Amino acid sequence: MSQAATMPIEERAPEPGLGIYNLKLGIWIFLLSEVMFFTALIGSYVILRFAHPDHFAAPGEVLNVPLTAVNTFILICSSVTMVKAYAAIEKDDQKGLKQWLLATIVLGSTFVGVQVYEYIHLVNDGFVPDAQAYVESGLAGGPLYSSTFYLMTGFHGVHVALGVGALIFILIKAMRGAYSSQRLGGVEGVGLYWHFVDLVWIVLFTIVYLI
Amino acid sequence: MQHGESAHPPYMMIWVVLAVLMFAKVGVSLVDMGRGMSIALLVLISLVSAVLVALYYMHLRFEPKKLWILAALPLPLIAILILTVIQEFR
Amino acid sequence: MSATAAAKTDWDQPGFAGGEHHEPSFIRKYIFSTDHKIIAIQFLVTSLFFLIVGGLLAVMIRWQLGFPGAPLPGGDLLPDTMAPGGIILPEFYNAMVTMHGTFMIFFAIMPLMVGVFGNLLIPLQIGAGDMAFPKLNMLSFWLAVPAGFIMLASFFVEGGAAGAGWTAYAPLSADGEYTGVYLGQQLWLVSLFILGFSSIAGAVNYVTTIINMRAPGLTWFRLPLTIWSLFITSFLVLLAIPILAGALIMLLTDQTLGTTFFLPAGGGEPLLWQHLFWFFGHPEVYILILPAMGIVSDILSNGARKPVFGYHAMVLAIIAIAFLGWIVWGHHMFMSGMNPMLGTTFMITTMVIAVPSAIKVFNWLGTLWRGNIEFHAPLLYSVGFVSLFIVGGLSGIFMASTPVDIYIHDTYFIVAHIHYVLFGGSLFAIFAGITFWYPKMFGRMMSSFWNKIHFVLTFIFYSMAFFPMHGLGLEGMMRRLYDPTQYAYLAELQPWNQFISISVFLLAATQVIYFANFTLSLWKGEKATANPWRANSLEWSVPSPPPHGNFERIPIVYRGPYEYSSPESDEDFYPQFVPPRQKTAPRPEPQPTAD
Amino acid sequence: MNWLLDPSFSTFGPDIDRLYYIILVITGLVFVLTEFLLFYFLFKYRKKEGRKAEYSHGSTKAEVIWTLIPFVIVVAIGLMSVSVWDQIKNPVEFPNPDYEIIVSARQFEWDAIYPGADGELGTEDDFTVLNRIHVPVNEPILVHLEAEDVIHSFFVPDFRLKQDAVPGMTIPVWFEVTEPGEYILGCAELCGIGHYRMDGMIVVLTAEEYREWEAGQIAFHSGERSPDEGDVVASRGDEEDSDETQDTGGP
Ligand code: HEA
Ligand code: HEA
Ligand code: CUA
Ligand SMILES: [Cu+2]
Repeated sequence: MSQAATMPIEERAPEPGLGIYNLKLGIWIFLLSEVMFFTALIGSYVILRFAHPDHFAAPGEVLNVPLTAVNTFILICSSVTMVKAYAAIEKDDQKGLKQWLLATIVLGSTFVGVQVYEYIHLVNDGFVPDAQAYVESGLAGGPLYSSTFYLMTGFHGVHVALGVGALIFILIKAMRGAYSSQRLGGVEGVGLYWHFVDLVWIVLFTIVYLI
Repeated sequence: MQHGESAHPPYMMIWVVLAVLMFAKVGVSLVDMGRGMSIALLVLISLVSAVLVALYYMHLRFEPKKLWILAALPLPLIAILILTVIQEFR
Repeated sequence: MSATAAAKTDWDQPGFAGGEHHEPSFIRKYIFSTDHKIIAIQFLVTSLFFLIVGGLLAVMIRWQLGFPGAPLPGGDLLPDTMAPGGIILPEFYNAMVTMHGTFMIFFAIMPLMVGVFGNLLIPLQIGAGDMAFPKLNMLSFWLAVPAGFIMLASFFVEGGAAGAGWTAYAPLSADGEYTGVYLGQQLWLVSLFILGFSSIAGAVNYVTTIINMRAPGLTWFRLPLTIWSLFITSFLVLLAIPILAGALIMLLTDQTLGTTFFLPAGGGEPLLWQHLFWFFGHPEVYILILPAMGIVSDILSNGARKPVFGYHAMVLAIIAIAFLGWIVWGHHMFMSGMNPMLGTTFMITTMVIAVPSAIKVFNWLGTLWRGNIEFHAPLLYSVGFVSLFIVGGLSGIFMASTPVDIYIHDTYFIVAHIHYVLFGGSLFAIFAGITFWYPKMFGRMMSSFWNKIHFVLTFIFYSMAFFPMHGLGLEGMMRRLYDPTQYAYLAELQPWNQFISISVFLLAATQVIYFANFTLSLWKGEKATANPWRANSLEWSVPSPPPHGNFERIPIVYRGPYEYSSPESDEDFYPQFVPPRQKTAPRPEPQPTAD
Repeated sequence: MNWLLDPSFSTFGPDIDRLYYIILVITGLVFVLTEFLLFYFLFKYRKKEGRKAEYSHGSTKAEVIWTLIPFVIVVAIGLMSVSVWDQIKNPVEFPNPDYEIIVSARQFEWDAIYPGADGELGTEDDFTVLNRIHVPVNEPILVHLEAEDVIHSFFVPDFRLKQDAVPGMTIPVWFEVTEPGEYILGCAELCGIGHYRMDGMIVVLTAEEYREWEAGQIAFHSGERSPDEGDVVASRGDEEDSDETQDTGGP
């Protein structure tokens, strides 16, 4: 292989693909499958809600809209801090990268924390996934309400939590100086994922809490 | 808004827009304007926000058009799945 | 923009063609290997194992159907919860049918297609040193293994394995109360969920690799059809599997958390499961057939020593099948209580999907036409594929016609269709592919003589076993029947069931030939040269088996993969990597290509 | 192995059979043509020393031909199917039935629920018969198909009739039988361990016999008459019936 490694770059240039380096392209492709995953969950919700409007309560009747609005704002902020981290490393600003990453991690964790807090309250109110228990709780709507709610927000929450984990990993690498304006695949990749999760939440917040 | 960002999309600006849109949605859900109208508005605002995130934060605007095609692949499938299955319950 | 971005970033990430290569330890080399060729072999071994498991289950199914109530030979080895005294219990029969379908589809054919051929051929045929993400590739394999063993383990948990069919229709699958199977069904769901991750990881890799890592000169329309079909298949995997994953989760929470997505008692919709399952399920069956079609196209062209007829039409047909595959899922639900107007729509789309398949079939015929056909074993298997796929495809037309499907839905006519497209189709192509690329994998040839014997016997016994199933279906024999003699009008057909069962036993025995040939050739097989089939694509430019990193130097591609019998070449083949004669420079610049 | 169908005994049965035969002929021809060409080419163009295969990359004309012809054929099959399908499955096109019953499936039994004396379903005096569905001949029958637990499938091979029974749904099904007799009813959707023995019987009577039977049942269910051997009463979990419906084949 040594021979290949010393070959002039022109000779090794592959057939032009999309003009996007592997990692970034891979993340995009992975995100396509994520879109379909959320399609299954959100699509089922839309369909079930359409079929059984009586199972769902008016906005604010059961769910805490103001709290979640704040939480949504937090997630939107985390998107901007993420993109700032990327902008920083593009300019080789190591310190900026670390600071913005840290900010993103803090915001992301806060989001998850608030969601856990919300869950605890909801469960205490009797808003539980178990159909039998839901009916007994006497809350508005029907069991499809709670089950679709936990399904969608739960899997979104898991995605945020995984994203926080990935960000921590990137931050550790960043502290070791792994990134530069020439090597920023990791930062960009996590960023894409993070913004995607944010994007999903924008949709979820609307259809779960506001409609 | 920020200096030294001339080469970049206006990240902070988008952030402000997203936040405003979000609070607008909460507002819409509070105002009584008929269910159909309110749903239409809410969906529209969310779509605008989502597209903004994709275009600027995910840099889709600055990517080759082929990536746009790739990224759009699931969209018809989403429409097909939901619009078809909903026919069951009309 | 794109050009500079490529120049700036292509090399800033690991995993670009070649990557770093040092001599790895045994464990890194053979167990936690990131080499795509090793991973392909790992997939091959595991999925052949699951093929045998699925096959054994099929044999037991056939025993029960041919000789209902008779003790299974050796059946007393099974625990009393399955077959007391060797007599198969109805609940165990249901579990066997479910697990047979599941193992065959998810753990045998699918990994054989995308796991084995995808991994082996994509880097080799596009001239790359490895996959774009070798570690992800390793992860993909090591997720499939636990998934398989969880599935296998479910046989031995309390209540036994899942028994709701491979389609797991809710509510039967949604509440253990209906089947007595709780944990088994949950393990089924968990296992498939994990397998989904594995498949998606693989697909991300394949798509990225094919888009970004093609050798210079290898433009889109110089790709072998195998690569095209794997490329399109990867998109199907990418977009279909997540739908299944979502549905599996909902079913799992119905089972465990008391939700009621699919349970009408709590407002759920049983038909929603079917829609989600088949929205995944129909693309899934094309995941199982498209790579087969690609492989067969390559091998037919090689055997006929003639370019593939209508290459562009073949590519378009693959894309058309993949696209149409998304709008036909309702043809599995004609009798489900689905809105009858939807039924009509789905019938028309299903009919239309026969058209791209027709294009494929006629182009295969066109490829053979005026060829100079060399009957090597892979060609025979491929011809077997074509002839049996036609039968399976044509039976699809009966079922696609909604009124006819009223009668034959959920009968053995469907079972016949399944096996014509999946065994006659996919599995024959797999036999062809394994035989064809065996030298590239292991550096030795399989015995051609025994391959031919195996082909002939398999073809005969296969037809004896599965062709009569059409007739059983037309007599009204339902699927998933533990004991058909319960119905008087089916009891009369018992001789046919016995005939089928005996044919199946012969068919299964025949597979031992292949198994033995496969195993013995590892040591005894004739040493393979770099290009034993005198073929054109890039994998034949490197030694068999190729070294770690595949290519000494990244090859340059000068022409399409099917230049057999080209007037420009003295021989009857003209490999993609051989520079044109008229040029004098030993390594000319790659032709600039508009992409 | 027989590609011909057994005779059918419902009004729409012959329509399905006709479609089946049309498709059989078309696919049969395609089958013979393609398989013949395949084996002919294999034979004709088998390897001969010194001969080179023709160097041809295809022909656009041929592609167009073999895209268009199958397209026309399959769409034609599709269009022919539509009217038959609508006639059988589209509630808008159902004939006006004089007889309505509910058939409710549950794990491994069929309950046939009759309107009773008042002729109205869903009232107090409805009576239920287990696993035997009695209907008059030459009359459109409307069945409201229901399921209590899991999905079953109402399958009468001799009528060419099949419809899944889905819990939570009531699916309208109609049929009209052309000859009196006893016809096997099967369950065609995997529904648990007893799926294989979830059989029943459609008993088709002449108009007169049917009236008699109905009157007898009404009398019996209102307690005016004691049971005789012809009565099969639905009692949940009842399983002794399976032998009874066995020995009676088709008509
Ligand atoms: C590899 C797998 C594979 C493939 C390729 C196909 C291909 C097709 N399938 Fe199949 N199918 C399955 C696997 C597959 N299927 C499985 C596993 C099931 C059962 C699932 C279950 O319930 O468990 C199933 C079930 C199934 C059903 C549901 C039946 C039922 O449950 O009632 C239907 C109904 O329309 C159907 C139709 C078709 C059609 C129209 C095609 C077409 O794509 C076929 C097209 C090909 C041809 C038509 C032949 C070649 C063409 C010519 C020679 C040209 C000339 C032809 C004409 C002019 C007609 N399939
Ligand atoms: C790819 C898919 C596949 C394959 C290959 C097979 C293969 C076989 N199938 Fe299966 N089958 C399905 C997919 C498949 N099946 C599906 C999806 C269903 C529906 C399930 C459901 O209803 O839920 C089904 C259902 C099904 C039924 C209906 C059961 C019922 O409804 O009650 C029957 C009955 O006869 C049957 C029989 C067989 C037989 C006899 C084989 C034989 O061909 C098996 C012979 C094969 C072997 C014995 C394998 C051994 C192989 C080797 C030894 C080779 C080893 C080589 C090396 C190691 C190099 N199958
Ligand atoms: Cu009821 Cu099968
Ligand atoms: Cu299908």
